[in-house]
Amino acid sequence: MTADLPAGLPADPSDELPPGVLLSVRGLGVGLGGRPIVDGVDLTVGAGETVGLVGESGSGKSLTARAVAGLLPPGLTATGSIRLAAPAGRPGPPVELAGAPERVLRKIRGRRIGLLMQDPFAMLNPLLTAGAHLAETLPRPARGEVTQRLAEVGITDPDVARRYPFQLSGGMRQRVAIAAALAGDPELLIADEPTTALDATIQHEIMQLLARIQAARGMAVLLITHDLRVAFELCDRVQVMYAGRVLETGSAKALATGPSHPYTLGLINALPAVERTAVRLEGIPGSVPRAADVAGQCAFAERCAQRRDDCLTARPPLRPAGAGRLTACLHEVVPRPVASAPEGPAAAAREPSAQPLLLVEGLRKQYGTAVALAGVDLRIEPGERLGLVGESGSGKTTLARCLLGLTEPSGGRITFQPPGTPRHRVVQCVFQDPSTSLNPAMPVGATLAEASGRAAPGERRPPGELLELVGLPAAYATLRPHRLSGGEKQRVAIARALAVRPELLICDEPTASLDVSVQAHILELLRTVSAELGTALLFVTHDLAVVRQITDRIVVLLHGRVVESGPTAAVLDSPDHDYTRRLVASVPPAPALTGRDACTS
Amino acid sequence: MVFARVATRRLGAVVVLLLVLSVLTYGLLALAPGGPEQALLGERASTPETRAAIRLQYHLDEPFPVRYWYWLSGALGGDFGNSVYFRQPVLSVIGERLPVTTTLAGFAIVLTLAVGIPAGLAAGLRRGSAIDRGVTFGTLVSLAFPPFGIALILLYTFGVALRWLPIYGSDQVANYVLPAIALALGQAAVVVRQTRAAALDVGGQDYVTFARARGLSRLRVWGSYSLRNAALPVMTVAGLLAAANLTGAVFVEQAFSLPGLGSLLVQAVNQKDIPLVQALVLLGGAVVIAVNLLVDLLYMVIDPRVRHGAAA
Amino acid sequence: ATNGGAKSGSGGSAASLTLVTPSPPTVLDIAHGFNTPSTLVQFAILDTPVTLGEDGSIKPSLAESFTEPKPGTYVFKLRPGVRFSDGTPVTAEDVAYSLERHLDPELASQAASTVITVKKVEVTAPDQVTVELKSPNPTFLANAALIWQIVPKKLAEANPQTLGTPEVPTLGTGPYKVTAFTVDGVTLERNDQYWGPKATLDRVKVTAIGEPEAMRLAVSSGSVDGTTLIPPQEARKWEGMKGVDVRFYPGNAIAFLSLNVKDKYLRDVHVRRAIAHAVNRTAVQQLAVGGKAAPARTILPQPQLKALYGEQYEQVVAGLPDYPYDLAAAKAELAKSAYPDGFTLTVPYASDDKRVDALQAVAADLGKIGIKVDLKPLPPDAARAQRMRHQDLTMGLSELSYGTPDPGEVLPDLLGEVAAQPQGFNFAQYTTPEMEAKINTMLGLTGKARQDAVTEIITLAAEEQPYIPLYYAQYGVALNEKFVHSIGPWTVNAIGAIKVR
Amino acid sequence: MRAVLRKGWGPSVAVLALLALITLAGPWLAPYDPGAHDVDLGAVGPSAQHLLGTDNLGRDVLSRLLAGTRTALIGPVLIALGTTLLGTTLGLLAGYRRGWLDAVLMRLTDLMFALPGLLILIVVVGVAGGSYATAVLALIVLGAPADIRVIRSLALSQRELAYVDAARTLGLSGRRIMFRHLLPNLGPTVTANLLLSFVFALIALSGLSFLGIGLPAGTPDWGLMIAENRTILDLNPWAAVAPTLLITITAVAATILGDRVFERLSA
Ligand SMILES: Nc1ncnc2c1ncn2[C@@H]1O[C@H](COP(=O)(O)OP(=O)(O)OP(=O)(O)O)[C@@H](O)[C@H]1O
Ligand SMILES: Nc1ncnc2c1ncn2[C@@H]1O[C@H](COP(=O)(O)OP(=O)(O)OP(=O)(O)O)[C@@H](O)[C@H]1O
Ligand SMILES: [Mg+2]
Ligand SMILES: [Mg+2]
Repeated sequence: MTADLPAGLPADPSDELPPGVLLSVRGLGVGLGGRPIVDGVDLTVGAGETVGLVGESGSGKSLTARAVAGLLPPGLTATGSIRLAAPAGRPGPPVELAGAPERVLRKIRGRRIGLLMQDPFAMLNPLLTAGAHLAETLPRPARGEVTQRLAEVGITDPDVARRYPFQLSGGMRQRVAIAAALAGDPELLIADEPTTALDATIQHEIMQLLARIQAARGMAVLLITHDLRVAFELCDRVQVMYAGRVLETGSAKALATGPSHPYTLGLINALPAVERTAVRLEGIPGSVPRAADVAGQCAFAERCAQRRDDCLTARPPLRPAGAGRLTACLHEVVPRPVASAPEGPAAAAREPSAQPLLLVEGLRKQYGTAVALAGVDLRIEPGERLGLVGESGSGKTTLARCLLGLTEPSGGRITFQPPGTPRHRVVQCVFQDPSTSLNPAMPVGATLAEASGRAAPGERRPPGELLELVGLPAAYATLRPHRLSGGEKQRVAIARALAVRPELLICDEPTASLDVSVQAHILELLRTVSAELGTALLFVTHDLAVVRQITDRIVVLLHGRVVESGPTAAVLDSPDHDYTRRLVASVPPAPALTGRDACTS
Repeated sequence: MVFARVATRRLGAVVVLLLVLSVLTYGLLALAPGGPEQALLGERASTPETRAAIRLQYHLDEPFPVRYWYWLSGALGGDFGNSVYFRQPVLSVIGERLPVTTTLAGFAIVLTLAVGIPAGLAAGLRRGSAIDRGVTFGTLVSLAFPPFGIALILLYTFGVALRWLPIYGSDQVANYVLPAIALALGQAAVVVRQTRAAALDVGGQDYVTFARARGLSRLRVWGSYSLRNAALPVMTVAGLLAAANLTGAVFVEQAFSLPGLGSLLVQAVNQKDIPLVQALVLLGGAVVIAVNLLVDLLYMVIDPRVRHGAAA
Repeated sequence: ATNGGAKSGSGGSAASLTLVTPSPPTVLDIAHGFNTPSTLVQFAILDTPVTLGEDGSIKPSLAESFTEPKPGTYVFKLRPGVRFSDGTPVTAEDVAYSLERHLDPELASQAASTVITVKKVEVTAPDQVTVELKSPNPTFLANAALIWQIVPKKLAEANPQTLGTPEVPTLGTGPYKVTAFTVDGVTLERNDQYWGPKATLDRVKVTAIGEPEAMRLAVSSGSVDGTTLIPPQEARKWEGMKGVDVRFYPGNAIAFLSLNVKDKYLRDVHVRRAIAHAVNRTAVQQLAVGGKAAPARTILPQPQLKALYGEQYEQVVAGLPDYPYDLAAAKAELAKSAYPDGFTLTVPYASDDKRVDALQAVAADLGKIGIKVDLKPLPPDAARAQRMRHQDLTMGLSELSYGTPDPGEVLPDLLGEVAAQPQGFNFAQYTTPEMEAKINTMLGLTGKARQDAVTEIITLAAEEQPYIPLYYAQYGVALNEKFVHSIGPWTVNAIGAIKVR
Repeated sequence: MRAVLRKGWGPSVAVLALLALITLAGPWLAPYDPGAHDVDLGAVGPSAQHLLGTDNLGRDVLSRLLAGTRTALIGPVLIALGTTLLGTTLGLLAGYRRGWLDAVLMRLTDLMFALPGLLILIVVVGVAGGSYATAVLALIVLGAPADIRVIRSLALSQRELAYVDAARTLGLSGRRIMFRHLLPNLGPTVTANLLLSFVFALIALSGLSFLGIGLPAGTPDWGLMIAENRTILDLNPWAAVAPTLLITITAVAATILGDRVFERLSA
């Protein structure tokens, strides 16, 4: 809609902002004691426009957003220019926010620029009711409007205003936070990953809510996300950040179909799609460098398949690449459309055999009066890859922990084949959070050696071999976990689980907190090792796109009960149960690259 | 009524605790060498008849459980016995000295909080600044300085050299200024450390950033966000300190010759004045419990999570 | 006086005095408050039938006169018209009961042992009380001057254990009466009912400051008017204070080292003599009482020596065997003993004993001649109880003070057979039939015969050295120059001896 | 001051190392026999012979300080070690194993927390013979509950982390998980506790000496020196001031070191 804005042009020396522009950031730098973290970011947001800011973890999205709101964490300093147009109806010169005194900023915050943060669990004051959060933010004359404001974010129960944050679900909290952020009727709402901590279906609802409010109020939104699919679905324009700088910007549609920077292309290629199963999931090799380390070159050069010599000699400027588009790549991008695997017999479900590897009958688990598992039946054949999906709290983790022997079930039966083998040689697990799944006090090698010591005597493998199995150099054995990236930690966790050569590997959302490109690597790794070693997989996730890539069969869990199960493709393409249908509908479509012609030269 | 329920639920535990405490103290005192005989006889020669009469009167020859039972049945009826040394009902001996201790404790805790909380907040909110470093160093030293040393220094400086304040007595407000300062100095350091940590913790919380992002006034962000949330851990510490003061600030009372419960205890222990020590220890236990209960109730007032957790 | 307000001086009326004591008065009845701060107050409010004159002689007081019709029987004629401070008249029953009560074991009077020889106390006429002793006792009258405090019979009978506490205020016939008794101290006011010359001070307050230094500062800054109980160890610091008159007078006391003659090592007289040679008395008295003392060579207090021998007492003392500080002589003595190479001695002491510095000096000197002394701290009550039970007695530093000028108390106390039993003061456990006989004979003698008997006893004691005499302590009084006093060794009522200048 | 706080590390380690050295070598460093007295000399201020003067008995203050380092530090070190050992072991067991042991320990610490600590200390040590060993034992018992609580709550939260689940999934024994997996991760807290207990004990013991409870008279010990020598502040203030300063400096150094170790290890 607003793609004709002069987005991202070199800094405008005049005081006036072009008409229609609400926020203009030029050459924004954020540094920590002289070391740049964000380096020369330009950003323009038009009135009523939705701009997406995407990029891998650590690329500087949040710091950019907080610099705009004047809320950088202590110790960090911002340079450059951040200008906000004069309030509508009162023409005048724009307000410079960079370096503005707290007094000025406080007037702007809430009333002209709202900020919504990632974690709804931490964003609200635990000691204040939902209503109090709203009331204290509402301008004086509107103090009584709490009920209306809550209704605007879809909370119709007036009782919610009297509840405390700990009495609300994550989705409710985020709604209250949105209402509070909007209480001052800001012209620009900065939403920093507002749904990352929420369930898939809730994520979808909140995003839809934001889109609705944005449309209704004609408010501008700066949406920060690492989920490209969300950005492409909801935003007018998308800006890709990497190592503290902007690599590409353009309309959402154009970027989705024809990226003009290899990094964007890489991200798109790494995205799993719920509609199809990729033959190979391709992540970008390597990891995001620190802004300071790549100051005089293309920040992406190290990881770029199309790198040429000139990429390393100077920092490529943002150059126009078609209508309203800019790219920081000196070269033309060669897209490689992703091949879809044929829905062939390879992925077809195995026939139920007489000797399943795992048989679960009527498994129940109660915590006090709360029922986590209400009688679950499950079977896994040797070498089978089973997906377990369901919303948060549906009992997925509880089931996994019962299988692992970490939780004592309240009832039901779990049988492994062959009987008599110690449980730890049959089943192992990769846990969700890579940051805690390795003992921080132990070198990686020691962790692996300890695990390998638990294998059957003939099958013990040295740490170096295990590391190579998961694609890490053997030299990593001497490192402590804090030196590894999230993806690397998760690889070590996989190596640890495989060290005892289990028959069944349980993966409890192993990629939920990883970037797409890292996720692609891990999923690919799991696919290969399970195929090579013949290990069965129980893959727990709430991400249907992921489950499509890696499993043969899925089981849908709701409130501790299996509500649907069947071959993955069949269930996802034509879900039976109402809940499964809602789940499928909440996944944004993956972008479909249109091929070479999408790339303008 | 949530409060009432919590309070009554505690009562049972309190009774058990005090009973255990009384058995332990009584046993310790009864089994230890020495005894009240010497205190009763003074440091003088005595006749065997007198000693026999005393042993009979104080049941000194009866087995420990019997003696304890005499004490307990008296105590349950509100009679904690007579102080051996003072020849008065224990309760009136304590009652006379209680105002001294409560005045000192009240004074000290007010000073402690009035100095400790602002200093801790100032340090915590400006981490690494000159103020922070100064305050942190100050707390280190005052924590490390032996408490009786502080008392003597204050006594010399303000009582003798400058003559600003009286150096003995217990019946004027001015008598409590120096002791309260001596007591508060070390305690304020504890509060500062706790407040600083709480302020650091709270300052980094998303909800404070979110509050600022909504353009809330500085006062509101400070008051209802930083201060209120930081208050919770600080309250616990303040409660512990208040309890310690109320059970007798031994060193300060000794140094300033204040006739409070702390110096009374030291004296009673030295005289092996069993009924008095017993009552003082139980009073101490009761005070600690009461203060803890008060802190918990305050927690419930301030923190809805605790309030509703308790109601569930 | 103000109670230590920042303003100095006792302000307002000059006829008001604030005295400070190192510990607070506890019970204003000698039966249960036989300790210095309490007796300080008791003597100001409670009268005795007889009292001590300035030279230590017995003088009538509440009794108009007294006679000793036969040895061991005393008849006291009471002064007519004496009233308690509440106006009730004093009866002979009150007077008799006031002595008799100390004989009752139920009362567990701390003064009981001083009246152990009393057989019966009778009212023999409306104004006459007769006391009959089991046997003649030259110290009876002097003790009566201290402990026979007249209290109302009815009150004392009803409250045997609590008389004189803040709960049950006592009533007396003395020059002052109590108007307040709280944790802050005792407040006295002039008793207008007093039969004798009216007290010159309107009000006296007695309050306690536990820290010796704080006590000194309070006196020197004028927050209080003075003390009659200068802590001996701090004596040095009290002199030279501006506006404060500090004086020391010889106490009727003796400090000594007791050596338990039943002890494995100390039973050897050469060991005891060696120790006597190794003790540096100057150092000990310096450390124990800040040098405010005279060196002692015998176990009798100086005022008693003076009372007994008159001015020639110094010659008597000079004639006693002496053990000057001389480590070589000490070593030589030890060489004669069964333990020429020395031994180890464990010496218990009360952890609050202020004389521990002196003990340390003794220990260090003994170390030099090969006697290793292990000082073992005990909780104060345990230490005292243990010592009175004569348990684990080895070597100990004691200071005994007496109220009477007659040696008839000290000698049986230290060398008598009865006192060698538990609860007696014979910490050396030194008792022989010979000594016992000498003491008993001496008690019945008078005049020159008595002098000679005493000389014999103290000579024997000096040869045997069960006790190593150390020093005669002097007691210090500090008073603001607004006041004058005449406190001396025989002063019973110290408060009464203080007047406005 | 700035340097002490920012770095803190260097000076603190230096101070403590020096003290440790003196503890070991004190008797050889002392210019005089710490017990040798000279009453005729008495208490005099600093001079060339006696750098910190002498006390009432004419003993050399410097020598007594040096010799006293051992007494002054060994008690607190023992208490710190004892408290930390007891607190860490029980805290780990309670936090990891839960169950009845946890329940019993928690009730017990509840009880201990409801005790007026200083009061109990005075009663126990004052009554039970007043020996130094009693004081050390009493302080260990009184100090342990706080450590138990801290370690238990940390163990509880560590126990929820995936690496512990992974270890359990590997079928490792509880003991191995507690001591090889949990304990190293509690390192910063355990070290900080150790130093904190040391400071607490240092000050508590000197307080007891001040009240005349604990060591026999004449033992060279900092706390006792303060108590004994406060009567000669007018003659030789250093006799009391120097040990006070030493206690303060030691406590400050240990506190700073504790803070720094915690920061560094937990970073
Ligand atoms: N307070 C801070 N002090 C120092 N460095 C910081 C601070 N906050 C963030 N950083 C660093 O700045 C870089 C960018 O952080 P930022 O939070 O902006 O990334 P992001 O793009 O929002 O990532 P994510 O998707 O993980 O939220 C990261 O490398 C981070 O380590
Ligand atoms: N230790 C526990 N104590 C009490 N309730 C628990 C416990 N663990 C899980 N529950 C409850 O059991 C239910 C199932 O939880 P579970 O963790 O298995 O869900 P999940 O499907 O893994 O959810 P998520 O997607 O959020 O990980 C939830 O309602 C949860 O609150
Ligand atoms: Mg972020
Ligand atoms: Mg889960």
